[in-house]
Amino acid sequence: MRGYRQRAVRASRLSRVAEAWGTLPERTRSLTPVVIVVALAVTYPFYVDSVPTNLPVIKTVPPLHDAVTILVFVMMGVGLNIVVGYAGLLDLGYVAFYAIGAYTAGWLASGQFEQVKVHFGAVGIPSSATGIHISIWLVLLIAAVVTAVGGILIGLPTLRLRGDYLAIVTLGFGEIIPQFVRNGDELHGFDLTHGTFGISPIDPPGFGHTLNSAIGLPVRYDESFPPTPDRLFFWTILALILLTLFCSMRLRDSRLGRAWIAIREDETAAGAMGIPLMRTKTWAYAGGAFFGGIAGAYIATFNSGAFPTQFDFNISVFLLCMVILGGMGSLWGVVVAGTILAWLNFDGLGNIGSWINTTLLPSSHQIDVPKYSFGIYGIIIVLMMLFRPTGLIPERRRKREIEEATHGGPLDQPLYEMRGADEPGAGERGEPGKVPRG
Amino acid sequence: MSEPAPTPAKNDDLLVAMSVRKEFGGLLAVNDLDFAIPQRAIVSLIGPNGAGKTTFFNMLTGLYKPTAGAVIFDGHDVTGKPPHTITKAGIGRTFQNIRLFPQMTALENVLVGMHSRLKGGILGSIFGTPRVRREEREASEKARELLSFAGLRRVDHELAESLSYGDQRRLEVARALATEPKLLLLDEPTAGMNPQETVAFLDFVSKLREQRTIAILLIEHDMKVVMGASERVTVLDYGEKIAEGTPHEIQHDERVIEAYLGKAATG
Amino acid sequence: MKKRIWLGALLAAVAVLALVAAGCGGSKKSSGGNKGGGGGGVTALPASSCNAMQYKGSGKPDYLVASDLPLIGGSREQTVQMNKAIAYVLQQQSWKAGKYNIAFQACNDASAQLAKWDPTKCSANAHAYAANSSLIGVIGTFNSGCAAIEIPVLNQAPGGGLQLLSPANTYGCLTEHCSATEPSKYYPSGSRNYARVAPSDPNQGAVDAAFLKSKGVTSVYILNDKEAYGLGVAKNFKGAATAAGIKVLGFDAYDPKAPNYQALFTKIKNTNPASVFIGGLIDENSGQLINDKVSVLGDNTKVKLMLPDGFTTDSVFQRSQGGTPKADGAYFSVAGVGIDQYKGAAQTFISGFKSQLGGKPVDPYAILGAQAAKVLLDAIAKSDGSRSQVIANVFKTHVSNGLIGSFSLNKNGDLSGATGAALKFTIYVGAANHLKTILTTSPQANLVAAARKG
Amino acid sequence: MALIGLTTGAVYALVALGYTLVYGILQLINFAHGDVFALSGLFATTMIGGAVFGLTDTSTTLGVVGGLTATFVIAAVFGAAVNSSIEFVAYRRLRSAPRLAVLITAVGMSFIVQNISLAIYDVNARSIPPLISGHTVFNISGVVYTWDAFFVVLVTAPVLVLLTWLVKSTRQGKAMRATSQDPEAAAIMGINVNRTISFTFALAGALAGIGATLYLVEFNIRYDTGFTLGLIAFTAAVLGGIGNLTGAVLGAILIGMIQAFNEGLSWNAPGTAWTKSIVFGILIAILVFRPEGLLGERTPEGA
Repeated sequence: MRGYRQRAVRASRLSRVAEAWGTLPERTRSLTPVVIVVALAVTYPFYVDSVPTNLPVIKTVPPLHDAVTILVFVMMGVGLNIVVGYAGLLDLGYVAFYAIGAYTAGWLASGQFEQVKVHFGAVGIPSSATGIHISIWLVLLIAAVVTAVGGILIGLPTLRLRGDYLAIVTLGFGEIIPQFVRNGDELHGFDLTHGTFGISPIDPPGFGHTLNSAIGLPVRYDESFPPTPDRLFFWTILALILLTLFCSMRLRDSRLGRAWIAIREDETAAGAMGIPLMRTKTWAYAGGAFFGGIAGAYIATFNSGAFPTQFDFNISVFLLCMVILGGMGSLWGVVVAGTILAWLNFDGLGNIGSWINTTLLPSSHQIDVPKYSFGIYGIIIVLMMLFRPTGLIPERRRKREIEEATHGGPLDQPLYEMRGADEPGAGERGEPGKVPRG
Repeated sequence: MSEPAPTPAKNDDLLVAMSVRKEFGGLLAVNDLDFAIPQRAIVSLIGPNGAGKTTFFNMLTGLYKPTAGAVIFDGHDVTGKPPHTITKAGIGRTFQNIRLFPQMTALENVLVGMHSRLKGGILGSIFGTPRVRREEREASEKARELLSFAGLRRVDHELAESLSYGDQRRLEVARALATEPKLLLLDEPTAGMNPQETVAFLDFVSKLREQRTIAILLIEHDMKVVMGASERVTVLDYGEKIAEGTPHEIQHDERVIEAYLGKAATG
Repeated sequence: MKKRIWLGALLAAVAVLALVAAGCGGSKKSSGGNKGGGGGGVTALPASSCNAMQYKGSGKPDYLVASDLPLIGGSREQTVQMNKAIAYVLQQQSWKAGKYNIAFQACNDASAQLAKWDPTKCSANAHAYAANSSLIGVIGTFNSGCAAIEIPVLNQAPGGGLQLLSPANTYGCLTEHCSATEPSKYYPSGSRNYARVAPSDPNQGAVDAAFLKSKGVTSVYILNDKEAYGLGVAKNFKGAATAAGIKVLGFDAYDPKAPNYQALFTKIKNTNPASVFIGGLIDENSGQLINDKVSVLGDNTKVKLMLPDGFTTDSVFQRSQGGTPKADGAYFSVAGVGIDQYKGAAQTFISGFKSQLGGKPVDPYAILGAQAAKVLLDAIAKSDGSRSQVIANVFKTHVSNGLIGSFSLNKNGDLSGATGAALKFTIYVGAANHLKTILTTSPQANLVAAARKG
Repeated sequence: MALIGLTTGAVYALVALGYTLVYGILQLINFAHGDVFALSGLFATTMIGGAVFGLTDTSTTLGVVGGLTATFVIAAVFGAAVNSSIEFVAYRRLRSAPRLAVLITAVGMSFIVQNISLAIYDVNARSIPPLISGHTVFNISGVVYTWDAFFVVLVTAPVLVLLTWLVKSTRQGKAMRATSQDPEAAAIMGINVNRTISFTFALAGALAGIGATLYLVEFNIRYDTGFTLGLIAFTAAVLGGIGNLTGAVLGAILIGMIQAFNEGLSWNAPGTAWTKSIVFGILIAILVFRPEGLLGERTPEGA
């Protein structure tokens, strides 16, 4: 009885809290969860080590080092969401942007080019060191711009193509760039990429002595011990992600964002409404590439290296999986799904796998779960496409659309119109984008 | 049609198509068509299915490149220009089978139509500069006006696809008007409408005509609509112009009757 | 309304999470560092890369020693044995190095996606090592490419750098002067922190060249996989072969992911070589490569095939293991002597260690792993417990009658003045789908010098 | 060199046809096709190897012929079963979905099939004993052509002829062509569209099975062989004009030649390390500049 009363009291208290919550202004209400999540994230380095390692199934939360990698991948997912989610352009070679970003950092902040000696704002690098050493903060920006330009260069010839052809072409670029990186150690005798060795080490970020003595910012991330450099890397990527999310949100709600979504919805109509298709699509590429470039450069300085094996086609699909699982175009969906998937990839599958092996399976039949990670992502992709194409947290408009579909919406149109136009003869013979059906 | 509109300063036609021709492979869709739309006129294009009306439309709006011939709009050669350039020059359109952006709200649909009239750049949008914010605010206001002008009330935040069929047609026109066209092309706007909706739509068109400085080119099947709304009618068959004149003249043209009676049975 | 419920739910979830986190924070003291299992005095390395900490000595450990090896992929059999061997050495010393109690943690630098060592894992591990103040030395790596990534990170680690001691790396330029930037770029602090108990590839290149020469080979075509190890050993072999008077007809890369190499070998055939040397790994499409070599150039008695230690295992003949029986007749080389030829201390070790393996034969790499562990533990025993002193002591190592014979480590961290198994190589020939020992030999100094020049 | 190119090209052709057939009927790039190829190939190694037929290089000629023929048939049936199951499980439900969704699903299926191969056959490459003699067919001034290479062409050619006949002249073929032109009209005309599509997938899968067995005669296969190979074959299909059977074969042989010449010539060819880049470079160039492919201008024939 007492238990019941207590419960009732608690329930009434809860309902009172809920009531009070309801009276808060809309803006406060919608901002509160964001603030809480951000606060939890910012303080993560302080409590991560106190989380027990024997939780059921997942064992524990990711250690800080993995958390940094996870966030970098989430950032790439958010970048890809601009291309695939907003503009509806299927990019199967996003890893190319990642590679360009990473190698830009490699070129501009390491001893790779031993022929020259350029120093600009790099911290803790002896002035006698050969190579180009530019401040990582600047390198992040340069990498973003270089990658965006790369995105434009890749986009210009290819964005005229129909959706599935575009997917294939991006896939092609995604395959060529790693091979270029792998073989780029003897381009007419010039060592651009250092081949399979990769570029390593890459300078660490830091703020230098001036800022250190002025406001106590760390001189060099990898020298701050304790607390571990991972904390600094973690807070930095957190800041970068928040910035990315902010930009992505602003872009979505801008004139350009509307144009992207219009193109995704109906390319022909978008063109007829005065949207320059090529230019707008190219901006989507550039925007996605921009953030991919930052992420690539950041993980390069974090890992202190850029290696050709990092840029597998698998990574492109992995990122695509984040966007699909989260819901194409849905920013928060991509963040949540990205965090889950990246955690699975770097940590979770291993932990879950060992849990399965120790508790469910006999020692004679152990499964190496992480080995099948991409099979698992494949299953996620297919299941989502079959049963929940709008993703876990659908974009507002997409969610409405699904509800409509169950009642038989007035428009029996596909989610996306992949062809340039479906009117008779829209892409006539000989024009790019149209291939005779056979 | 009550008040006589002030006569435009320019006397020459708003749009002139000269010997426009379109071939698909071996198929001749539009054969050396000459066509003109006077300033502020309502002109109709009719003809049996497959006569080349929509093809002609698509050439005017840049969706197709003409095989030969030229299109002069408002004194500029727009032949073969991409759609967005033509839209910016002042031709707005609707589609035969409604092509709204289904998962955008009504308001957003109209805002997309304003794209070429807005200036907000990437950086301005990200940083939310006062100029961009003001522009966005004004654009939304104007979009709301357009919606209510088109007779769409309290649907600003409805998804386009959840609107009724008639409202979708209206929204498409509102979206086209948002491009600030001098010439509005309506491709079978009353197709699929019930009689009441058709009547309402005709009222809307005449209101449009009264309140805006705009010419209208109409493709229609419904003879009642054509005869009621337009000042001049052009009849196409097999890609060729077979007749042109006032609605009354057309109604009595033998070739037109033959073309319709001969083929109308199938389509 | 619906939105509010959602937000409420989210809020509740967040609150619960925070409570859990806080609660766990509170319980930390009572559970007393549950991260490591056995430990207490030291902080364990993250579980994402490393197995549970092992410590079976008395009291609490003072310091931690880690191993960094690829525990996924083709070399797993060997690396698992190496970890067992290290733990066995610690067990024999009662988990002590001098007065210090030492715990051990085995870390993995391979990923499932690559099925071999993964650069990102190497980098992540190295940073984790550097940041862990309990860690006083690392035994690893297995692959030279991985070492190239870890050395510079550990070189700048707090406390004057962290010792990396490899039982298996053979890439010469990690330690020896190769160019203006190699090896200096691996040591940004300017002082050394890397040593190895395996002979470097110039030695193997010299042995292979001398062996081919003795077989009457006059010309060779060299292929490599472009990786640190494969390219390195191929270059070393090239230098040694030239010095030995074998004509090098070509030096080419092959793509381990290519579907076939028929065209490549047709091109090679036009140079009419007496032999082919391949710097690569068994995991890198070796079956197809060797098949195509045989089908285009003829069998391995006609055009000799010389394969370095990246291929030297019986799997190279198994179709189901990615190999091919056509490797019969090829020559294989590997550092060390056959397991049955170890003498003295090693013999004792092998018979003792066998019991840990449940009947499996002892792999020569386990002996190298144990030797590395002994060298590192001795260095720790003589130190004051600081990382820099451990490094200094490693470079002063002089072992007499150790597991791999007698040897010192020179200022580069390489074996020097070695006698016994340390600098010996074994040459095998493929016969009836097995490796058959045909020769145990030592490298000739002049050829080693030539091999270094590439 | 040209002969090596021809052999490689012949195998590519069998895979490329699978892409073209499916693309022709659904306008879908079936990413999983390459992986079906790899899985069928691995399955064929089980057939040929110890467990089932136990063929070795010392088997009798009769044994080899019988065993190989049986393997061809079984691998073809296996490939057909896998490929049409994929269609049934995944693509069929998405018949009315946007093409982007189907394409993404295809990528997902590709990974699933690849991981099935991985689960069964692990990471190592597999091969079969040299069943077909490596002796010389002819030797013209040093240019050698061996039986095993010739065998590949010898099997591919009749398969191609048979396929062309099947698509052009049989009832089922006509149904395929009709469906590819206009599924709705085909349905109205009484064609069972679903069955026709299943049939097409089965046909494509059978080609992959045969191709994979042939591939084994010369090369080895591992779980991820299909991905790159599939892309190369797809390039071939695009090069020839996707949807065009003759074009696919021509494109495949051309790609085979380009590859062989790039890797085999001693003059300034970039070499084996760049092959993939060259193939994808061609793919991109074609899609950008001439998306209808080499034979695209002609009225598309076949499925």
